[in-house]
Amino acid sequence: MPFIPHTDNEITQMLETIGVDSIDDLFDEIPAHLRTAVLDAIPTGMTEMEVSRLMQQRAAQNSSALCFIGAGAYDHHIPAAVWEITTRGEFYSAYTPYQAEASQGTLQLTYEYQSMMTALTAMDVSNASMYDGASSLAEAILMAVRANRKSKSRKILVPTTVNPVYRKTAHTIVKGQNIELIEVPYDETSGTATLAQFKQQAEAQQGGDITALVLQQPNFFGTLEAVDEITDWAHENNILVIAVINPLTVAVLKPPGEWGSDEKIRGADIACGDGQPLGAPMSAGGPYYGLLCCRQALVRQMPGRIVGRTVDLDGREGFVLTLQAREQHIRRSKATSNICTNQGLVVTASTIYMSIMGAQGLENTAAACFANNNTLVEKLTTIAGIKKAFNSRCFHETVLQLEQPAAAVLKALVEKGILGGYDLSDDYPELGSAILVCTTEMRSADDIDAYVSAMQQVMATGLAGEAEAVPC
Amino acid sequence: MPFIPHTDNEITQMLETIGVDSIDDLFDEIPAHLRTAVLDAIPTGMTEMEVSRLMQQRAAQNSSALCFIGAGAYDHHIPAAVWEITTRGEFYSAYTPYQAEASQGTLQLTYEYQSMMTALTAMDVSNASMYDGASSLAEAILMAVRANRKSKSRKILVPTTVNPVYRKTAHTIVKGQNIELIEVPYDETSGTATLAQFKQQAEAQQGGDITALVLQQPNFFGTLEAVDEITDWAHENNILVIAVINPLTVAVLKPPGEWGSDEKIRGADIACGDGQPLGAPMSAGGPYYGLLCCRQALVRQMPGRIVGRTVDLDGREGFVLTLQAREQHIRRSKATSNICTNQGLVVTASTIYMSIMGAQGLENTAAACFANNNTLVEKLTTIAGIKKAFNSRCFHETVLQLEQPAAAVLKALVEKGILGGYDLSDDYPELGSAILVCTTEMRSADDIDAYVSAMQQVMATGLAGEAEAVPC
Amino acid sequence: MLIFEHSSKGRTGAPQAPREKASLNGIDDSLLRKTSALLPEVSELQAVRHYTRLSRKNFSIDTEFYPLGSCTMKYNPRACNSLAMLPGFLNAHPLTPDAQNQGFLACMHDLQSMLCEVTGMAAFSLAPMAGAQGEFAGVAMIEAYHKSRGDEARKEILVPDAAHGTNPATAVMCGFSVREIPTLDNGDVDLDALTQAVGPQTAGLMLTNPSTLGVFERNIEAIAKVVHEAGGLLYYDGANLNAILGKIRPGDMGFDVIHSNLHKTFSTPHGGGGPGSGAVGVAERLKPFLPLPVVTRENDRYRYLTAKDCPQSIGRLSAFMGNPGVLLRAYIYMRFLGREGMVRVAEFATLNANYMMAEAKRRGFTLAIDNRRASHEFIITLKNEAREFHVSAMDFAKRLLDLGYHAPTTYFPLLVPECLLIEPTETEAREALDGFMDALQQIKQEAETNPEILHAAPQTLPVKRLDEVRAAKQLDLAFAR
Amino acid sequence: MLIFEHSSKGRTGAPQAPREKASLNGIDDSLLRKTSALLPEVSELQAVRHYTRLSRKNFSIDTEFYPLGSCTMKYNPRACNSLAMLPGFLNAHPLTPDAQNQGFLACMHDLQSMLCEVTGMAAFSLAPMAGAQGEFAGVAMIEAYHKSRGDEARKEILVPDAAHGTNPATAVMCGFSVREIPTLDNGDVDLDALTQAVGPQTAGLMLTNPSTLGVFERNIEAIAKVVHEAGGLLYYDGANLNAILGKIRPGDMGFDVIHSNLHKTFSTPHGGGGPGSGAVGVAERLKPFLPLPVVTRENDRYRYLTAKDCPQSIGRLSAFMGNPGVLLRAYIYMRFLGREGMVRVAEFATLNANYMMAEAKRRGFTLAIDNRRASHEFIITLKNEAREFHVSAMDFAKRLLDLGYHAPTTYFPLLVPECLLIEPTETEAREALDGFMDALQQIKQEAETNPEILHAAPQTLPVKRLDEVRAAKQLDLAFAR
Ligand SMILES: Cc1ncc(COP(=O)(O)O)c(C=O)c1O
Ligand SMILES: Cc1ncc(COP(=O)(O)O)c(C=O)c1O
Repeated sequence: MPFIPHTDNEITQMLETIGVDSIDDLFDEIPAHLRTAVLDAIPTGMTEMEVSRLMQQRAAQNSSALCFIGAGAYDHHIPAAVWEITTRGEFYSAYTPYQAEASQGTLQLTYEYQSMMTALTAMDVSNASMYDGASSLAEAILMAVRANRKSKSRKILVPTTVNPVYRKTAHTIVKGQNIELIEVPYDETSGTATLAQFKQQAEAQQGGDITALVLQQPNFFGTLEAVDEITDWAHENNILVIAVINPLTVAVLKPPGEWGSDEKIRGADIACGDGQPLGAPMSAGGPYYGLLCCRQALVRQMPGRIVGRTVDLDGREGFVLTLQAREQHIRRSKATSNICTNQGLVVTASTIYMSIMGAQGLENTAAACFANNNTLVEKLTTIAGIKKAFNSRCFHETVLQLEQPAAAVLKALVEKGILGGYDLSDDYPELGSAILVCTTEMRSADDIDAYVSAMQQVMATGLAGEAEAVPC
Repeated sequence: MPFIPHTDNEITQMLETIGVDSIDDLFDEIPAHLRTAVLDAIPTGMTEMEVSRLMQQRAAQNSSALCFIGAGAYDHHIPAAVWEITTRGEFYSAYTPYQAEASQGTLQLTYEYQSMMTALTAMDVSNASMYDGASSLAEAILMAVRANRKSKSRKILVPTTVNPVYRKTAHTIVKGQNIELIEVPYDETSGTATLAQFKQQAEAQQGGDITALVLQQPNFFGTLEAVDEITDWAHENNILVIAVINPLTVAVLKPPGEWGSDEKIRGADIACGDGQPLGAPMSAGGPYYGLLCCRQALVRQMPGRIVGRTVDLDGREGFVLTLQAREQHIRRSKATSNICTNQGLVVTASTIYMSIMGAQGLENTAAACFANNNTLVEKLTTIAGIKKAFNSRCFHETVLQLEQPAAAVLKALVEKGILGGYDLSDDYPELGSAILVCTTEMRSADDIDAYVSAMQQVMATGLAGEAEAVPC
Repeated sequence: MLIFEHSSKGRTGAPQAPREKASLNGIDDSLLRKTSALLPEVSELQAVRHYTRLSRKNFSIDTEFYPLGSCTMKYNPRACNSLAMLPGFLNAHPLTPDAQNQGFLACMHDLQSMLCEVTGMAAFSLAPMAGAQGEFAGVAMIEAYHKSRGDEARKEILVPDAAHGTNPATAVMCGFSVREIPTLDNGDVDLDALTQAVGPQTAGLMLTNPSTLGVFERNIEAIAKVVHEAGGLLYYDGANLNAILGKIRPGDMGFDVIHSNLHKTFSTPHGGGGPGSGAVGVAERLKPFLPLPVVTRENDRYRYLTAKDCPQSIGRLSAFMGNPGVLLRAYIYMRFLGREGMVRVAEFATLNANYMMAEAKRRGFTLAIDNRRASHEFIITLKNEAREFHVSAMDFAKRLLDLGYHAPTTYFPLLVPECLLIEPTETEAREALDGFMDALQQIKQEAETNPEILHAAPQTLPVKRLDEVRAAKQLDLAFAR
Repeated sequence: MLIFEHSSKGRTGAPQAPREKASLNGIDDSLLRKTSALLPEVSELQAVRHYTRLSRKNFSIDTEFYPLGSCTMKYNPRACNSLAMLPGFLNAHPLTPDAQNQGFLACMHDLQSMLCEVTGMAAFSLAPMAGAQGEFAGVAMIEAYHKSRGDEARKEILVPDAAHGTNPATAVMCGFSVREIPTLDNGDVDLDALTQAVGPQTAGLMLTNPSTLGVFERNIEAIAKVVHEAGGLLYYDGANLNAILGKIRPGDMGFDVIHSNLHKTFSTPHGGGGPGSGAVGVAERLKPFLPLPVVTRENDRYRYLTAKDCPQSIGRLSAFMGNPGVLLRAYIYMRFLGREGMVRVAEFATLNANYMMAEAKRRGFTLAIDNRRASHEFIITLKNEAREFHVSAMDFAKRLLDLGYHAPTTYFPLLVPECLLIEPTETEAREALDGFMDALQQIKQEAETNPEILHAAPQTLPVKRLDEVRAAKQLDLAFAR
């Protein structure tokens, strides 16, 4: 019996102790006519040898094409030490550290994570993680609505330069609470959300009362938002600023805690984003984790777990879950969120990752991503029929407009072993045939050349007729 | 600097403490004219990202054909838990357990290994491992020569059914000590070493004084030796018996400690073999480990480390390296062997493997190997031009004689994704075109059918002309 | 010592990053960071040593028996880890075209089907990233369902008082108000109270069965009838699915929507707090509302359903596919079990719990609910010990740690005073159960003779009892440089 | 508790083996086993828990500073492990045809070349599975060389008295007799004694440089001259190669044959005792005698050389290719380092050792050899402390364990009384070195004021000091059922 240690002898003795004749007797409170018969659609059990073979075959069916897609998940190098330590039984198979004395490993590590995350973002407080970047944006919005007591409108300005799935996810999660997400269009030349557009949308609202705005840096197009002036304007107008960041790029970009020029009210109020670039493999979409930081004043509005440093009976340093009165297991229907299980193990990996990389390692990595994207984009835009959609400097992904249909081009590239980018036509039809192309430090000069030469071949072939032929 | 933590500041301070100006000064006792200039042939250093990519490419160049080769290394299932625990830092990066109190993990595990190995072999004592099966045979021979004080000849009877590389390795290692390995031919019908042949070879020696004989079960051809009658004869003639075993098959075959029929002097005197089938991946040849067991009386002739159970100052159970006076670090030129470093980590894996499998698991695995080989051989021998070389029952490998040249057949099979077996023509030219074909529990019914159908196609094609075309 | 305290200025974990920092020319200076983030500056060895040592300060399934009620701390097979981490899965970008992602999608599709079969639901979405998000999705679907029928007055969700905190919190997140339904002494829901509570305002009832009290809700059919007749829907909190796997299916009990904590029943690791998965299943009528993504199979190929395919979907809950690494582990585990293994999970989890309950009684402990079968867990109440010897459930818990056992869940469910909620799971051998009961009995004796031992516990762990009040008052949430 | 003591009759680690036992029909009954082997009968969880817990009773590089002289306990990069375990390598059968094994063979060929370059030898064989087997191969080649020239009278191998035990043991295994050469107080070989010892009976001299005394043999050129002029060959025991990597090459010093413990210098894990690798390198004249297998490159393809290619080879030392998994790890490590990294290894290993030596002196310890540079290790002698306070090097070692440091090598080399041979390696940060020196100083103070603390150490480990005499007298080498 897989994973069940009982011998016949033991079963008999245990049943005797209980005072029943058979295991089935233990289920006699269940109405007999409801009992499950056979689970036909479930195959019969397998040995580990058989399961291993099955999974190896399945894994081999997945493509190993060179990845130039980003759009929220990034192919970075992860030191081998990170997951070898993370999957040690003591981290891997532990529960939430409710019994603090028996969980100092996880608790201290989480405290270190919080320390690293606040250092990276220049924010005051970090929690111990949310599910992912998209849902952490939703929680950030809920948090802003709770925190901004002076604002009554529950209106949030969200530029369309924010990752479209983040906006969709936020909508799913906050819509039940009467919160309105108001789109702010981007500037077509720069591919950024301008202050003018923000002002215009704010003024369009009756009363002009806006609870918060969202600003993603680098934004979904890879371009850089004017975070300082928008933050200043927001704070002048009692609008909380929610920063959506990539925690790797923030190693070289101005951290959200320093956005804005006014010394007194400087910084975003809440920062969120996806922790994936810091040590989580792409893994078909997860598990990643949502980072969530805020100013000290907002800490009691924070959802999720938070670890604090304290002392034990002997005065020795130790760590505990703290401010639990915010959470569902204490506050129930009045909690800051329903979140319970978070993404602890990925945070473990991420903390080890940040320790090994250090600030210098993160900076070099981020800069390499930037340099590689410049190289790729320069080379690709020499090909006839390809141009940059915007005139701004991009970080490590760039929108390219193609004179051939994007879907067909990407399909042709896949056949040459290149995942060429993310097709923007569904989310941004106004851009025409456009793709978002990403490079990380993992793409070598050879990889970039391979892409360029594949693209040259593809663009030299007329693909217009094939546009229809690519449903999925 | 890879793996070197020193900052410039620290270097300066440390040099100051030492009282020198530069690191180079620390090498001033080395004659200047001998100092190495540049290491031109060594490439420049790589980041982990670069090394990872290189190694992934190299690993991908290796074939993933279905393996039907055995001949001393076997493709068995290894539970994932085995190497995940084995590579925990505490096992992986520990040294030899000379400081017993700080090494109870490795020491207790090794004691458990010794206990499992003696249980499997029915021998009294096991050491903590030798390098591999072949070198453990060499050490077993040296040990037998030391132990059999009544024999002066230093002559060892070794049937040619013993793995040829084992015989070659033993020769390399023992030849410096004036020991003679005398070949005993095998019976051409049964593919086994018969008692008659042993007797004949013994009698052919002047004085008939034989120090020991070697007997492999199952032998290199996969057939089963008449271990009882040969052991009895040996003991009647003051010949020590060295068993070479496969520790997996011994889960179902009579263990060497029970060879022979005479109750009083029953059992092989020394048992050796390769531990690979018990949890070591094939890994292009290693690391595996050599198992080495003996009767109690021979323990002081044992080479290598041995762990004993004892007590600490409080009377609590604990484990230490014992009988160290046999070893080179104490006895130096009079040691039982020069061995120092052994194959500890593989023994760790093997111990965990045996614990998880239990006797039942090993028996089921061994029996599945046997059944699979029967199935494969039955099917292959229905193909015209293929027959069994011997009339005996084989365990999990079988010698097949082909009417096409073996090398060409194997090459043609590889092109169809099948590693079809081991070519015997170099080692046993008298068998003509012959291959040794192995199945483990890993070869499914589909795999076997894939082999059979590939072989049908190959045998249907005339390959005779290609025999020359396959140098490697 | 914190990792920061191993730092030395300028030290790096080379060779883990590009050696040189490429130029950032072209980015406006005002957008750049001025000073490096104050992260640790340590060598790789220092990091490895620090975190290896830290890990050893944790209890875990791999090192201790962990009978934590409601959490299903069963063995996490190592193969589920290593196979889910095969490069083909790890290196898959979430936006890989479906055609290049068939191996992964096939696993997800199979997983959806198996979950449907074992829960008796019509369709599953694997999107939710933990139980609480599964609840969110479920309640949001209930809301969407009523709205789609123009039934907009249903603004209330019913929750039994024994429910997990996520249930009421979720209902509120979805815009509902919450009404609590009392539980009877025998552990069943108060059916009369329920009948009185339902009405045209009722959107649905959230229920765990077996409940968090460790007993099976015997009136489940009557409950379903009451709620359905009032026009409400039935939500199944699948945290306790382990107890009934293959024995009775939530769909057959009348539930309209369920979530399953795959990190409990299907043995994906808890990872010190997560990640989890709260896959949601629905009966036919709720199918159109399932959260995305969902994997479908067409002509032997797999693909993600999109918003175009499912216009009524409640939408997305995450940027991509929930927690695929968790889903893969659950899938692998389910393939290990197979249909026959599923049933055995429930059987032996239940056998272990009932055995321990019988032993607890025999050893003089008071059960929260007596004379009932335990599900896969049961509750001891220490209210007598608390009154007589001034020791609390917390004291028992801390003392257990000293004796090498993780503590059971304490102070949950809230309605049982000084409770220990004990869930052994099916993967523990009898020796572990006996050892734990011996420890509990020893502590009971200590409580009677020398309660100080309990108050002072733990003594053998890296720290003694920690000052939680100070932690909350003198907030220290990040290392200050 | 032994794993056997967790056993329960009939318990298995299913699903790790075929469910049923196939029939063994056809095998003669007399050849079959009668009763099952008494192996543990435990569940997978029990095994995982038992061995996870056991592992935590070890000191290791990953958890403690491990300044074990002569052993080079440096950081074992985790990537060397994970990359060597890629399926393409793990699943390769050793008898895979060369054409299907090109990825692996390419690594081995590169490794041979890099070892040649860094040691200054003409050719390398990776066959030996540890240092001692490398020595065996080397001395066997010396024997074969003399024999090939008809020079059969050379029956003696010279070994300095400071040599490792494997040196004399190896010489004897190869059929030689051993003559010891004394060492001077300054650590150099007694050149006069050597000159007198050599003669027509001299097959060769085995030497470590830097020696096990932690100093560089300054007269190496003179020594080489003496031995070579007498017709002998020079063997380099590469255990201390770490100290001179990229700084001076054994080939340039005049050595004819060397082994390199890849598990020391090239950072493959010690694994609690092994596996290792003792790759052997030779000067041109010994090339024909190299042990097999050796990998060669022809027309951009790699293949194993066979006995047909190398008729004078001393032969095989193992069934297959030595320890490929170890070789791969060493190869990966060397690619990490590259040519510039190699030099730094020696530089920082030497810096660390000299720093500690200076600190030791400053803190009042007696050095075995004063006024010399330390190589990558150095020796403290505690003979004064032993005489004055009746504490031994062993006592210091055990007390260090209590303070969280692995002990240095004790009682080796044999000629220094009460010695601690301390080798920090280049991968340790200064804090670790200082922490260790502080601990040593504390122990010295304890020895002066309260030597009982030392005699009673260790106190904080899983066991106290163990009775080795009893272990050797009342032999208990296997669990008796
Ligand atoms: C009964 C019950 N419901 C819901 C949950 C919440 O699940 P999750 O932690 O996965 O969000 C839990 C988790 O402990 C639970 O026990
Ligand atoms: C100086 C010296 N020579 C030889 C050896 C033997 O090497 P191995 O243990 O790899 O056989 C050692 C190992 O400790 C050593 O230190």
